Amino acid sequence: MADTAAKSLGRVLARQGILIAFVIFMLGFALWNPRFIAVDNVFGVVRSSAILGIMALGVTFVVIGGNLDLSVGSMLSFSAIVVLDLHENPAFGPALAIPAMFAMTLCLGAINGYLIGYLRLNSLIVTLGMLSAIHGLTLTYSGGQNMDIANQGATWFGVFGRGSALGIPIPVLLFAGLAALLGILLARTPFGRKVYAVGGNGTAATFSGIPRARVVFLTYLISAFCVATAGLIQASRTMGAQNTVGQGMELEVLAAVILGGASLLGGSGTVFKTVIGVLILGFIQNGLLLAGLQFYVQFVVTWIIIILAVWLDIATKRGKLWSPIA
Amino acid sequence: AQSVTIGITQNNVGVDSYQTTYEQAFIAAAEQNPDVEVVVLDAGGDVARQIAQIQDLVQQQVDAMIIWPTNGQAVIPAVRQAHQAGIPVIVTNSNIAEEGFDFVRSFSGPDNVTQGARAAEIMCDRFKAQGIEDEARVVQITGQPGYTTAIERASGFEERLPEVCPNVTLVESQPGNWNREEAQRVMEAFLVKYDDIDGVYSGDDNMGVGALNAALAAGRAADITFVGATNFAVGYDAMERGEYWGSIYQSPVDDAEAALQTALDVLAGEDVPFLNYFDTPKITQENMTEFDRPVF
Amino acid sequence: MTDQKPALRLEGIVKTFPGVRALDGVSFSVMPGEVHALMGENGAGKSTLMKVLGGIYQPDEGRIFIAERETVMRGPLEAKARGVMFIHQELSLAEELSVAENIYLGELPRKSFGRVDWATLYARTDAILQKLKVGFNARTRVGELSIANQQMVEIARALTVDAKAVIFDEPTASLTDAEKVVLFDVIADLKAHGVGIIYISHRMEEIFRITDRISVLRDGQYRGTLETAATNEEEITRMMIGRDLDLGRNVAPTKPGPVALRVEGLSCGRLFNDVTFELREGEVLGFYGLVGAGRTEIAETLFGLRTPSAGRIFLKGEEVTLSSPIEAIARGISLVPESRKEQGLVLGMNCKDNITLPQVDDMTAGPFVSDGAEISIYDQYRDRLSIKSPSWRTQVGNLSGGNQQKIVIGKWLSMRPEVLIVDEPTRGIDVGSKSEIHNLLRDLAAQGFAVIVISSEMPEVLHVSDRILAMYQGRIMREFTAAEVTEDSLIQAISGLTGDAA
Amino acid sequence: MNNPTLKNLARNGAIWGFIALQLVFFELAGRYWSLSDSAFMDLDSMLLLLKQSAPIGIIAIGMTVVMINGNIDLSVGAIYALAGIVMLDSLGWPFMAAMGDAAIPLAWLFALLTGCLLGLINGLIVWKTGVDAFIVTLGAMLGYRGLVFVYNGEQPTYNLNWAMVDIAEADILGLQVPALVLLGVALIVWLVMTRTVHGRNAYAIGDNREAAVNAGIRVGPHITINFVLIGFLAALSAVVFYSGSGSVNPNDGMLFELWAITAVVLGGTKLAGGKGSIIGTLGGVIAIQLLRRGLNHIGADSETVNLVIGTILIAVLFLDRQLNRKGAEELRL
Ligand SMILES: Nc1ncnc2c1ncn2[C@@H]1O[C@H](COP(=O)(O)OP(=O)(O)OP(=O)(O)O)[C@@H](O)[C@H]1O
Ligand SMILES: Nc1ncnc2c1ncn2[C@@H]1O[C@H](COP(=O)(O)OP(=O)(O)OP(=O)(O)O)[C@@H](O)[C@H]1O
Ligand SMILES: [Mg+2]
Ligand SMILES: [Mg+2]
Repeated sequence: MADTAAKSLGRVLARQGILIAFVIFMLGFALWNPRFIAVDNVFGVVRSSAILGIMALGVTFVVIGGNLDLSVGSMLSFSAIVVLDLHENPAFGPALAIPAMFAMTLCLGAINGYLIGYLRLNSLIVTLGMLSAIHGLTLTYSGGQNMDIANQGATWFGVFGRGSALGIPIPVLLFAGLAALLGILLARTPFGRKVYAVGGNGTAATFSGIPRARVVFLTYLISAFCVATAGLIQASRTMGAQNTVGQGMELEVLAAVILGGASLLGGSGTVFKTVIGVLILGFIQNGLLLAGLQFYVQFVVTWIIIILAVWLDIATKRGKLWSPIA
Repeated sequence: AQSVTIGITQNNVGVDSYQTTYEQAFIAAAEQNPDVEVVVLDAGGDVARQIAQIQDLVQQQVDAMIIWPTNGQAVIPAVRQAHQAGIPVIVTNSNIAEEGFDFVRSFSGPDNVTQGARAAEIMCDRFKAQGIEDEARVVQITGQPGYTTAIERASGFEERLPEVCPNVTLVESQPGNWNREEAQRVMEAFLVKYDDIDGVYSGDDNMGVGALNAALAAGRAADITFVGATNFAVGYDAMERGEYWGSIYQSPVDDAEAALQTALDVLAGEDVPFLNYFDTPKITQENMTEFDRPVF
Repeated sequence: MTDQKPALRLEGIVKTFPGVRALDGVSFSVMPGEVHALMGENGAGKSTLMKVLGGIYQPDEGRIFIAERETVMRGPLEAKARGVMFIHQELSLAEELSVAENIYLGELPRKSFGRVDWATLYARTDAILQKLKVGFNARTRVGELSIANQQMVEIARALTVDAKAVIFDEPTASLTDAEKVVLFDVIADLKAHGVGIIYISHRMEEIFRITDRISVLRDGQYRGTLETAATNEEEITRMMIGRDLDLGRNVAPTKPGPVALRVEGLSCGRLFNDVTFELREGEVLGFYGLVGAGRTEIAETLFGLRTPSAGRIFLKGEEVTLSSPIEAIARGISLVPESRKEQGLVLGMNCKDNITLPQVDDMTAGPFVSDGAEISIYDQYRDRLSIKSPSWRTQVGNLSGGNQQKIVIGKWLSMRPEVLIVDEPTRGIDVGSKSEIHNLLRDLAAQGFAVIVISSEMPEVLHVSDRILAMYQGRIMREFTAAEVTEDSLIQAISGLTGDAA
Repeated sequence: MNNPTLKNLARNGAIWGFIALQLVFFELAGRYWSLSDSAFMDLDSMLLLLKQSAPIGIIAIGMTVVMINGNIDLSVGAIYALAGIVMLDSLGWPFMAAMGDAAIPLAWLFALLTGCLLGLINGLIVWKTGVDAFIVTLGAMLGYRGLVFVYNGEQPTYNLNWAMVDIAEADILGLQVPALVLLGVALIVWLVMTRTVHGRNAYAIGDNREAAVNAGIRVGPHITINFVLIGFLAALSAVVFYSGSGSVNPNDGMLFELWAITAVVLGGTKLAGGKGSIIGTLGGVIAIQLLRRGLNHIGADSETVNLVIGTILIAVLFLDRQLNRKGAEELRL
């Protein structure tokens, strides 16, 4: 009896390997520097992870649906620049700038979704192309200039990035809220089930009467929506943006999603695990910074952690540490 | 005069407003002069692409070439090729390494080492005014690792600070990659880590404002002296609000016009000084009214 | 024969996978010049045993002897070097490479600097292909071949080395009769040269036609060996599934109701042409033909997966256009597809989620999926189809083939379709499960479903159908009723030999 | 019968058709819009183009092999930078400095060994742990880049050796050394992929890994060798480039992986593996370089360049898909 209980505990632990790694990691850093788990710092990390995290939520849908989205970084730059520009435009102002920016970003997501979902083009290449094209679009839009809010005192726009409610920073609330919402969408609704089915076996999904193209299309819209939200926070937090704010984030986002245990082949992963993946990356960055290590040590550590985490994950699944490839 | 063609290969247009404004100013200045045609290229921050562009310009046999190096050393052999092809080369904004000086007619741009030094002086003067010059603790947020401008500004600052304020400690440096968001994140960590920060030096105002934002959010901005470089409009505005202390005034328009003029002077056979710095004065809350708000 | 040394002998082989003891102390041997059948239910461990023999898996315990010399085979290449050739159950080919490269995969003849010796390669390959009397040559790209011809390429591998033993794991699953004859000739030839042959198949008529002895596995355990000549289907079946099987002939014909589906002059490019038929409620309509006759394509067209180039479809008298499975499903059509792994199942999802996939939109309480509703559907079809699965949580990929197939069938039955199309419903399925599925199809018709059964196995079509349509090269050659059909006339019809079809 | 052959030709020739189209377009457009009056298509500028294609081109050839294998390598940019650093830094080691110019080949060797070693690490991880190559090399992209910085902080690594520069700038029949290396590598790898057992096995593994395992091909070592190969080629690319430039910035080579992959895909290699050609990749590399150059030639600004390159990438993919369609009879999935 005790034996089976221990076994099933073991199985649960094995499945939550990433969570355990996270806890151990936090404990280690906390022992090293108690400031690490000070409430301020934890909030600080979660807040600064919020942008990456919200993007990762959207990309989780895309990846579970069996595709990639490398365009989120340039899309973030785009949405931040656009919302700031419209904010400064007297015809818009903050109240109109935000919905207009969301609409424009969703259009970009729709292009991704159309090309990949309906035309069935390869997602890696399409989103790579979009990465470049959206960057060009952003530069054209901004004329290469930074966008800044001139009169920061006179706008309520800062609330998304700087405000807080009940003592919790708004970006953290948005991250948590979106994570909960999207988590439920993915885990509990028919749409979520369809995303798993399409990513797990697109052909079988089609044979089961699931509108594969539409599902893929929607995952890209969700991704774009998340990017727009992240862009809003980004713009609001810094009250200004460069054309390159999001550059390189696509791979960080992907790393977080993978670290959370989503398979690049599609069909597996959860929102909760992605959140853990995001937090691990955020706390590594913060912990190493607090430890006074150079930023590049963080690169090396991230490398090792990603590979170990994914390795352990698949090793528990196949029941063997070493791969059976001859 | 006979019409001349001048080629320029820039570092990375669009990465920030400075470089974009530079490009616009350069093209505008060239259009003013009916005898000048320009070929404007952008290396996108990639050395390999810049070297290719230099080679292309050599092949097109432009009359003179202006280079904004992505890497002050790697372009030297390509510059030599231009030199050997008889094309005068002018380096702009950030200089190439000394080995290349033989192949270059002139450098036109700001003196980044001096800028770093001046920033140290601004900071020190402020501490003295506050009477904390013997205990102040400073953190530094540097530009993109590996870029000449970032390196020179940091070294200028780090060398000059102990000379003027020997008892001020520079506790830590981290790069902010010319990126406001990253600078903000770095500053947040600094604020958690150090209870006592009296000054922040940032490699440019863009990052400086990121650091300021972090301090404002933590409610500690009033205790900190923020000094930056390359006064951006955001920095200027923050100074006006009294949140940001000082910076170095550097105009991309001056930068671009100086480069073009230097090239024209060289082509006209004039005697041009090798180091052709344009002035980049200190700007602080105290003297800011003497300067126009930057356009970028 | 008994005084000879066995070509191959296995002793006490044990192999476990996480949670499964796939082989539990299996011992068995094959004599030179013997065709030895290996039989057992789906998941009994046949393929696993053969993979151990072929060096693909390492046994946890047990010993392997080749010509009575103990051998350890660390990899497939080593097995090949010791004279054990393995023809796999699943097609195992690289489509972009040529036939020759595929046949000699892993041991391309070399010249200096690791260069491929093309001349030798093509010469050897052509020699083998000649023996197999196939219509393609060594340089053909494998991707261009039909499934049956690809299977022949797989079989050609058996002839590349001087084998002591050759393993055929369900080689006939997608062969036409003509190719089967060639295969059996090849086997006879190998046998004459003293090669020991292990032959795995679920098809009794083949077993009785070519094998000398039969060994049976059940739940990973060795159950014994029978002389083919001295046994019968019942005995083998009893050994395999541990009980008697009721293999009764077609249940009494049901009373057909009104026309559920009518197809008029349906064509789709070169795939099929001018197909016209009627399907009534309470009727099972069989489609019989050779592989490539176009039956699957008709089913796919009726399911909205292909655009017909001509023709009309009527459901309950109303003309419909079906441009996607969504529409087909909405109109009460269900398709149990040909390939359960590719088309039928999301292997990484659990049993319950797979079964309810087409109707997940209806499985809701408020906006959320209701586990309760789903589990009750799962439970219902688990009982009805006697699906053997530890729980609804089990990933479908971990079930045995037969149970996977039942999940697919359950998935479409739970849609309560008006027209149910099943394509090769029992491919690779053991006798026990097969008869369960046949009974089920008959039951469905009795309940008033209209059922189309597509199959390449004659006994199956004969067993379940009320009427049979014989297809040849995309055309319906002839229609038979259950009463009039004979094996001979059916074979003639699907071979295009019917003088009286027109 | 005629139709498929024609399509096949169109498919394999697509990239070259695209190149021809670009040449004509830029030549004509250049006449009317360009400020420079130099021709776009003359021999010298084409030779230069080949030289300029070398850094990405050499890497893309390695990437083709890895992608035919069904893998991918995202760490090539970092390997490139690290190999460059080792090469330049080693020239300054006391015993090397003492050797004078004789140290140059040794420095090259060190760089190439570095590339092989880093490739080997990737390969062994992929082989032994079974983690997907995309993830392994995504991690390595970060990790190796970290090592680049560890080596010399944020400073560029610098060693301008004029003898080395002269070798890099030497030319034979107008072809400069980088171009020769690119062509040589392309030729050798092409021969390997089409003529040797290793090459044919590479296709088999990418096409159907399980079949390859079952046929007794030692897939793990094979994959590892190809990772070593791409590591070697990334380092070779660094040797060629940094010999002629003498300074490595720690950010160098970023995004190289994406450009290399782009070139490979443009050249017709399937992302899923099993299909692809070295010649096609060479075409892809040239097409991209030509596009950049052409856009500069007609005076397009940097925003347009980004926009156009992105759009063209998607357009080529779309075209390729149209050409590969099976027609109306296809199953709608
Ligand atoms: N790689 C594997 N991992 C886990 N379990 C496996 C694996 N391969 C086989 N099994 C399990 O081992 C058992 C034996 O499978 P095997 O494939 O040998 O059956 P089989 O007799 O060949 O069946 P079939 O008639 O369907 O081909 C099954 O329960 C199967 O689920
Ligand atoms: N002439 C042909 N050339 C190449 N491939 C073919 C040809 N005819 C059929 N095939 C392939 O053979 C396979 C089986 O063919 P198809 O599905 O048309 O036959 P079917 O009548 O449904 O028989 P089954 O259900 O037994 O497969 C398909 O994958 C099809 O693409
Ligand atoms: Mg089997
Ligand atoms: Mg079929």
